[in-house]
Amino acid sequence: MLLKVLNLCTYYQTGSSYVRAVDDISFELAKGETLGVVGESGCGKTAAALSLMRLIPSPGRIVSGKILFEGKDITALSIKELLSIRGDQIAMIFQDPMTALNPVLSIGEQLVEPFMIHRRLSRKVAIPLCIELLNKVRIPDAGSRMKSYPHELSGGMRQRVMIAMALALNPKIIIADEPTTALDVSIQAELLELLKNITREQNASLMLITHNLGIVARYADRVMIMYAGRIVEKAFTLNLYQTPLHPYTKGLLDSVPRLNQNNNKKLTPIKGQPPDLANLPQGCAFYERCTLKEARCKAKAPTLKKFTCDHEVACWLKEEGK
Amino acid sequence: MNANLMLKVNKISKQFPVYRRTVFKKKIGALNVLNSVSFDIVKGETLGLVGESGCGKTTVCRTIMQLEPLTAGEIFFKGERLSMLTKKELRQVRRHMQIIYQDPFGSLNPRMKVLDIIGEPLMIHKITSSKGEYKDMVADLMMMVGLNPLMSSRYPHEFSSGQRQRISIARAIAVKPDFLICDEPVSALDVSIQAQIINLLEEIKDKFSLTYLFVAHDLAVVHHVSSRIAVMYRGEIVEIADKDNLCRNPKHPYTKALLSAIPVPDPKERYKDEHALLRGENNDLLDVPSGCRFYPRCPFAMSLCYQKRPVLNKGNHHEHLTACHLHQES
Amino acid sequence: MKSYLLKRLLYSLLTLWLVSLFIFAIARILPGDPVQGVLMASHMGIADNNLIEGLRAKFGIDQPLPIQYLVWVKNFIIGDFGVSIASGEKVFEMFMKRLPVTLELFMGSAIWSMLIGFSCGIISAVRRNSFLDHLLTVGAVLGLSIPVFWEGIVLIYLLSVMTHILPPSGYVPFTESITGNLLAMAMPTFIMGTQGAGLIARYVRSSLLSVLGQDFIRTAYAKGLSERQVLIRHALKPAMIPVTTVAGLTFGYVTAGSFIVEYMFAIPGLGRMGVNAIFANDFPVIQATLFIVAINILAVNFLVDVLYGYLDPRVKVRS
Amino acid sequence: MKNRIFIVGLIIILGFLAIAAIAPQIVPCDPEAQDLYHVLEGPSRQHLLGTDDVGRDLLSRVIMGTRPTLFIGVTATFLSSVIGVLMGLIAGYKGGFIDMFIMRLTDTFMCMPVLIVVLALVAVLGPGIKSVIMAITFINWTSFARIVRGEVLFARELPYVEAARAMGASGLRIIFFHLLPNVTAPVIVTASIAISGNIMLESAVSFLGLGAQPPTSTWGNELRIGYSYLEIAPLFSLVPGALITLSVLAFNFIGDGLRDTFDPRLSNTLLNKNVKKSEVK
Repeated sequence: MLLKVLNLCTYYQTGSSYVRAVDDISFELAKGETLGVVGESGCGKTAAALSLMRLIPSPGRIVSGKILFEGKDITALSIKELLSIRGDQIAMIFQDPMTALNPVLSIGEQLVEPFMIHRRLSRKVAIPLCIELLNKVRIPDAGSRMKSYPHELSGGMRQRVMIAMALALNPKIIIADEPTTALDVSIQAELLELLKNITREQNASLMLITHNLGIVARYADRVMIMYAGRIVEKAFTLNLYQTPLHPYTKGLLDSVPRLNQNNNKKLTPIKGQPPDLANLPQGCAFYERCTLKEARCKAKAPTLKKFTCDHEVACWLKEEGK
Repeated sequence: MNANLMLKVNKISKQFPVYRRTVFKKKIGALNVLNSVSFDIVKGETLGLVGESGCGKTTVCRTIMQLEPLTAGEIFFKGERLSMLTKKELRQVRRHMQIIYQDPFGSLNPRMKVLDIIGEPLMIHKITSSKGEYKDMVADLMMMVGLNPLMSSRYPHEFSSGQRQRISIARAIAVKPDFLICDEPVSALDVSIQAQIINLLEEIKDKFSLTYLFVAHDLAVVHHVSSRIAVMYRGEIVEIADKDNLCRNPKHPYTKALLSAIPVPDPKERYKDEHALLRGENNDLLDVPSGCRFYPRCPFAMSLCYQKRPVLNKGNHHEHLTACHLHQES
Repeated sequence: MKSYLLKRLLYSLLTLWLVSLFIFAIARILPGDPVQGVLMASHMGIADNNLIEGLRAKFGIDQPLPIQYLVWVKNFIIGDFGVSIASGEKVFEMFMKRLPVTLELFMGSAIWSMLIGFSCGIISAVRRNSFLDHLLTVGAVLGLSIPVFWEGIVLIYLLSVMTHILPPSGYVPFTESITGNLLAMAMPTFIMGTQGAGLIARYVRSSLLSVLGQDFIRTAYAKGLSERQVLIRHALKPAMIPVTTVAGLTFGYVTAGSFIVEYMFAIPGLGRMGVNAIFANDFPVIQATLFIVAINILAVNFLVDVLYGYLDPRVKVRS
Repeated sequence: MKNRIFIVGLIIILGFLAIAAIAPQIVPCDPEAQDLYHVLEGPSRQHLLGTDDVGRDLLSRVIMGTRPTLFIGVTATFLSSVIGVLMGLIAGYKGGFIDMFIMRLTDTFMCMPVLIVVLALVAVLGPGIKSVIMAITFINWTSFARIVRGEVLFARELPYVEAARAMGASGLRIIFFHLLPNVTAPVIVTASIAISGNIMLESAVSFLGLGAQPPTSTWGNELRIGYSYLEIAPLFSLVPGALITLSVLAFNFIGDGLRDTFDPRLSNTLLNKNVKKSEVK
């Protein structure tokens, strides 16, 4: 297993209270697979991704748990070892290409950095490699684009640059945090296709974080659904969409309007609001919004358990064998 | 004029002049944000307007609301020509025409209580003068949109984004309008909340027999709420049709591309369609090619498309119209 | 970019014109007849009408006001700043004599301001919320709040009266003795630089902090850069760009400080000349001082604009 | 941290205000009583801070000096804020030629050496508290005008202001309900910082001998006289100077604290030229 996350907890401390952004999650990522992470805003999916590279901004902190990357625990690495993994072994693509690139450095200056830092190449040697990268992500006229500044490129182009930067050193894991949310649909499709093809080519693993159930359905091999800092369901993509087990997953799938849907059929939204992470109620975090809730759900929070051999769910109503 | 007609938008254009300033302003070009856009909305229907960022859909809303002057064209609301109205008449018209904005954070004054936000249109249009009645009316409105009236003394920042959008809706329906413009009302919301708001909008539409102009970039959402859909690309309507016609039988290559680009939340659909992916990007509006605006990205482009700009062919209200040379009857 | 600068230049010229009108007006309404002043000084107050008329003509104050204004502007442009009423010296020559002294003061205080300001600001931002940061932040506000004259008194008391490390006042020309000059200038330049240092420090801190909180810094960390590399390669440049705008403000503080500092330390510079001119109702000198300062502040602001456009690639598109 | 600073500043200012309010009641000696047999004395039981050059009790002088110093600082700031807010509102809301005119006027004032202009104006008007207040107001209103204009320009484009327009709200309603509340916070912050600047300015004018005239005691006056006797009676100048610094510092603390609580965005508008940058486009 390339990456194994065990009982990871990341909390933000505000005054005396904790915001449990990531609360006891465990998952694995195999070589070459694409794992989709789905959840609504504030469910902890970004915090989980940042934790993997120990990029959690203060006052956030990894409180407990292990992140085993090729057997090494990332949470226990020295700064020096950590730096040698970031950007080289594990790379990240961020949501908003408008702000994720340094506005006062040219594209070229930002692209050569991975080569200079991790491979100790000179700028001269690195530049042709960068142009090659830009060609790979289909940026026209790559040579002259190296001298451009981010604001001179469109949103889609900037995200291509981000992708090129992340792929520069053939990382083993690419974490893409809502890579296309800020972009138009027609550009989104092309970029995701590109990302998928290149990761496949490099045999890299992709962790695709998104709120869009459609994107995951199209690109992910496995999916995990997050709610209020926890994983509520984890399965192969096909299984998850065919037989969603957790009421939240079902609710999400019913909330999405579909083109091929029967006309005039009303959407069935999940009622209520997501809970406040700073003071989560006891028991299941989804309790208030759940249509199937029972007394035991309020008493104790369910943990993620196997339902079938590769379908896990955290719900009292879906204990194995039932 | 058809008495059933709520809104008639007739060939509206909007240009933003582009200046080069050295010492004096010198006009060097114009940004064609809208180019001869026409559509009708009849009473009781919902017209969906889809397009990507920068296609001009928000400008359409703003010009209808008279928040921005037009460069050319006319807008008729219930047969009245909006540009001819006096200030006083315009205020009367605004009672019947309201708008809901995309941004649930920016569109509510952070220093006003919910009571006063929802009640502001009541004050402006002097619907009631008694304090008690005013409070009752606001409480009714809050109930109608699914908010607890006890929360009326709170400030917007104490609400989640979904609840804020409910406040916006309550404010919009406070003066019992006939026509509601929804400018990306659910784009900033999470999926589960989005569905709540869509349902709420449909409920109040039935309750008040409203007419909607529903603007969004998400074709699936628009398809769900609308009866007819207009697709915009770079300031022009490229296709307009009944919603099922448009989605099952799209004619314009851009509509086709848009449809196939939408990721369907069903893994079985994954390999079904060869995605007709678009190349290139929505470039600067300034350098409009002389022919069809979609020409640079179109997979079916012909030499005619480069030379001549296609126009939306004429037809009556329910016809499937498109602005593409492939479908033009000569 | 070019058109933007041209526009700013035009605005500056317009402002300069308004400034000239204003200065002209101020000097004209100053109380006391300057001619009487001269007579008191040179003729013991005894004079006949001819002499008075002659003096009035000499200073050009027998003409109607608009003509006086035009003549004044014309003379100013050709470098004729008039004649000092108090001393009879040519104002232009008085200026040239005192300019090097004031320039040295300004440069010295700019060095102090930047040295202290930048280092404190950067340390504060990097070690934010540490004890050192709190200390430096309070120190910066103190630097901004401490009046020049009181700082002067305290330092003179500590360094000259009590310990005799530095001379309490006086000026030694650079050509006479280098060490003497540096010793004499150390205290005045430091005092003049204090407010600027406080201003720069807090500005650098807040600017750097806001840059460090931005997404592209996270991107840089994700690429595997160390904290030091992120600071140097990614954070400093975008943080320093807005700091250039403070230069104008700092210049204003330094100028204000120079009037008092030169007066306190008996340094024969432009500031002392200006203050003395006010006491003596010496309006040609007051006018010239005000005007020169205004031109300088405008020039500094204009240079800041140029620098800003040069440093920030985003400005080029905006124009 | 900022909160603590704010509270420290507030306590100091409240202390000064209290002292100013009851100054005549708490002075240990008559601040005007001269005693030529005991001049420039060091601290003693009778005169806790010693005596000045004509034998007056320094502590009493300094306590009485609280009044004019604070009065000038606060009054000048209040007057300039009223003028500035009005000008800024007009400039921001009306735009066009009026805006252009007011803005160029503020530009003009901003490139003048404040101290010299104030000195010159005081010389014109004749030394005294009233002239100092008028002179400071004359040069100080522009910073308020600039900030208010910037805020109005910013607020005018806010979605909720547009929403109010779409509802059919009148211009006056928009100004009073939607624009003005946006302006108050920055004006309060600017004012507290301006008070500190004005106290400093007043002291400088007094230090140069053009401020309030004797026998009125202001800290700047004490400082001026004391400066000549620095070697013999250091407290004579050090104490009033320390008080000036303390009050300036306290108002700056308050301003900083307010700025942080009201609006983090302000920390930019105040110092840099946010307004100007938006004009670049």
